[in-house]
Amino acid sequence: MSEVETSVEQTVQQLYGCAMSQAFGQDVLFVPRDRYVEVIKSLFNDGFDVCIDLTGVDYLELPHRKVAEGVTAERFEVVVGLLSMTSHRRIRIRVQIPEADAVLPTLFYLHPGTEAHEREIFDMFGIVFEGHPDPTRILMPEDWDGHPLRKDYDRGEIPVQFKGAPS
Amino acid sequence: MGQYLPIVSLMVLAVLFAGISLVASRLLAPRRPSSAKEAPYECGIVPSREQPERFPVSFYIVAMLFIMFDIEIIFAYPYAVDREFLGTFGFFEMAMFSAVFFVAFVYIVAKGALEWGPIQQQRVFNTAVTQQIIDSRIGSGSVRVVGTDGRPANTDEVA
Amino acid sequence: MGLARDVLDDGLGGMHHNFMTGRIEDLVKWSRSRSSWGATFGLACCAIEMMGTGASHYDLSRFGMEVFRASPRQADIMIVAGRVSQKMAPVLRQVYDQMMEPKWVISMGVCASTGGMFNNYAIVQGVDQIVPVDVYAPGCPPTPETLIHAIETLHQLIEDGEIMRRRVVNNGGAKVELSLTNIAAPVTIAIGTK
Amino acid sequence: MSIVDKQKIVSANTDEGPQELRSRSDLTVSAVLRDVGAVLRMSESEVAAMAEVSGDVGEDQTMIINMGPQHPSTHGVLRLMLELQGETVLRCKPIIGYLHTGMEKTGESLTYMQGGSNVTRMDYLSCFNNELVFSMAVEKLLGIDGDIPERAVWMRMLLSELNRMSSHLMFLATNGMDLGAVSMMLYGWREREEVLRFFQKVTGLRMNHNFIRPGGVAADLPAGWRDDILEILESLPSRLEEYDILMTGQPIWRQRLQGVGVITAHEALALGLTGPILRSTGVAWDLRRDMPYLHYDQLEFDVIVGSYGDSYDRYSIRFNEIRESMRIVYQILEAMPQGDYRIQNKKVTPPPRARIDESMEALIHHFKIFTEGFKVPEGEVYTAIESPRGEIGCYIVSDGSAKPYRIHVRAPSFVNIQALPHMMRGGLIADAVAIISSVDPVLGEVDR
Repeated sequence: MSEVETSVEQTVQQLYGCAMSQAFGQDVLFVPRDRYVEVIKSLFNDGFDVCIDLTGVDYLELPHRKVAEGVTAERFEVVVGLLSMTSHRRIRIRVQIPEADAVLPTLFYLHPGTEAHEREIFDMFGIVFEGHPDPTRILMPEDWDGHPLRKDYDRGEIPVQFKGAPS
Repeated sequence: MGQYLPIVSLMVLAVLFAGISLVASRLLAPRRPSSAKEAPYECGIVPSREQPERFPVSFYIVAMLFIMFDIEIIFAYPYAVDREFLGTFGFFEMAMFSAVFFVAFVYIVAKGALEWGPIQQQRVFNTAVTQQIIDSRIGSGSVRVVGTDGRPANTDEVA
Repeated sequence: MGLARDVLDDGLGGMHHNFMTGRIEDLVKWSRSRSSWGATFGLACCAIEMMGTGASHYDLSRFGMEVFRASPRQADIMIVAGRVSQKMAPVLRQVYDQMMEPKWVISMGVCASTGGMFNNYAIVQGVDQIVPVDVYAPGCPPTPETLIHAIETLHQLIEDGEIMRRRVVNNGGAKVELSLTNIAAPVTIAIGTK
Repeated sequence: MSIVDKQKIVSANTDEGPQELRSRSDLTVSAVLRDVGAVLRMSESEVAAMAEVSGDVGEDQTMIINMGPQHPSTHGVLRLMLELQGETVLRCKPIIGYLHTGMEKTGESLTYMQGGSNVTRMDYLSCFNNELVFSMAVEKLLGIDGDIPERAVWMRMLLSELNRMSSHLMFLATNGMDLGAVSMMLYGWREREEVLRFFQKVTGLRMNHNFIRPGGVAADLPAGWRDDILEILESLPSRLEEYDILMTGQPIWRQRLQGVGVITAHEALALGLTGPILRSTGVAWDLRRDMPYLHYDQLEFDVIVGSYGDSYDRYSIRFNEIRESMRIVYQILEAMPQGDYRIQNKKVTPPPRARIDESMEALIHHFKIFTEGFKVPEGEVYTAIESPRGEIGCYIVSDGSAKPYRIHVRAPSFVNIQALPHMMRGGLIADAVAIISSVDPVLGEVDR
């Protein structure tokens, strides 16, 4: 397999003062947590007015992953996918969230469509979105303890009866 | 005496049929009550809040209207059976009777008692904003608009 | 129908049990098996195949399952079609309790039968942890032929009365507390690792 | 002790507490407005107009009922809590999670080879599109998305277009049945069965095929596939005319759908809706044409667009998209090249069975690929394609091992369902049923 040069080159482009890199043809912006809503609002005025996707990633087992310079890699990461229909481009915002206080301001008042996504991230990762109108679980039963998609949450697999099954 | 036989047999049959169907289900069907079966069916959710006793008044109005017009039809049955015997006098009597009800019906429709429609007005969104959104996004390929046959044009009325 | 087969197999010789002297229980069993209505308990991909079985090509109404009744009061067979999640388990139990006797359960698809490929926190590993299951239909999703085969097996079991005999032995398959007066111990439901 | 209390003791608790719709008395006005589905990016006048519609109806006037998980017209296990005043729906809250299968957690413990079989069960009406978006994401990570053989690319387009047709036929069937035209269920399924039999002939399965895999397609097209497709394509137009008369021509059908569940372009973009719902408001956004993938830029087709944003538009859009897909399939039939159907890269594609007995190296590759799976370089990628319900996206983070570190699928139905409160506001319950069926959600991909 041809040695593919690393997908994320290290050219430190700047957009709104945040480090930007490329990933397979899409821009990836590393936004510090305190300028999160402000950068998304400025992107909104730039034409990225549709928030396509909002998801979370738990980097417990990958602390030394490839992250643009000047960004400290934390345990949680919220990934926001924005789409600009006028210029046919996508941009991805990655926000580092420390495990200690997993809190992030909500995007609901700018992109109302993210209400359900944020509830899902709270349900699956335990990241609290302050200002969210309805901060409850969405997928798991209400009295469920633990956040399933965290890496330290065991898969709840019932061992298969026959011997020698691949673990 | 013989002329009343059909009516009597009809009454007996009716009572018998009702009685048997009631008693039979009590005798033959397995009686296994359980609290789940007694509870109202809420699409699988255990009803946690008491169902409100009060129902909106519009249901009541429709019920009353139905009873009124239903009884009107019941009165028409005897006439329908004996119309030759009653002749023109019966016809005009019946016509008068129906006219009274028709006036009531017109009044009801005018008052809007049968207006059951949704509160949501005809939400035709303002085309200026939409057009601006659409124009800024027209891509290269061809676009085919469907679903407009036989429908009023999109008047410029705020949602 | 048992009777018809006797007559067909050995002609008049088999008339020891003809229509005149047939027991009413046979009649009841025959009518129950030939006109059992399914409860729409479509959950996931198996529900699409269940609808496919009910639609024009595979046509379940040939077997008396003319229509899928949505309300459990009018349904006889509950076909659990799809994966049962932890949040859905109490709902499944509630709908099963609200079904009228006699009722049967077909567990359609491997996800309903054993949790299938989703051996994780979210899926109940087998519907028989919640409701007593009579017939398991394998497959992911089972093709309409498999589902019809499962339904026919159940019809045969009903007609032979074998199910009813087994139910009488362990006092009613559903183990539902039977009288309204005494409150039985709540039905213990082993819902995975909650 | 009333029956309800007794009921609570005996069977397990299905009450979801704060996830449910709370009654009006313990809510602030803004919360009520949000529940009513007011999208805050609307203009002040619209919010004001909205306020008087929701108004403060006396508490005892309204009734909160459950259109619960087990309901004939909720297309699966969607639970809607509706606040009704008589027959009119004031507020609606979708409660989901009743089919949560933990697929994203399971995806993290399956290798890239097995990932397709997990993803294909998400949107079980368009299985090929799930597999396609997962395979394209993995190929981008591997860096081989440029050199997938031509035949595999064209086969992928063929199968995903046929899948779009079968999914829209399923929509016609359920939409008809929800609105009372029950015979439409039989007709819709009769056509869908033809397409499913073609899928069974190609992939061996009617659904959940796991046929489109990273690196190409699992097997070649069977002999005589061309006239199978031609047979389907010839029989379909006459039947679509039949359905046109049966449904579109009917005044009852029109009145049940026109002006019901209206959503404006502005609100659709605010909620992030995609697919037929967004196109029904007039915005011509179709990923196949605006951000083309595979060889869609070499094909010639129209993007179907509505103009009123109501259920009737969504119905006619999906109805005509079947015709567009047929047009596309005709073009694919002509342009289908010969050649191998899977990338000849040893590390990704297992060797053919015959070669295993001959060469030791093939045996090693076969063993490594099927037990441990092929390694994917570290990185993260997001790809998106146009599924029958909207934009389906796949976000994969890989840590260099053979299993994805994190896989997230952006499901169109998950977002489209959040628009239900907005469309149902002020309509009747019968309209609510029409609106759910016009959104055409698939709960497998909503709850993942």
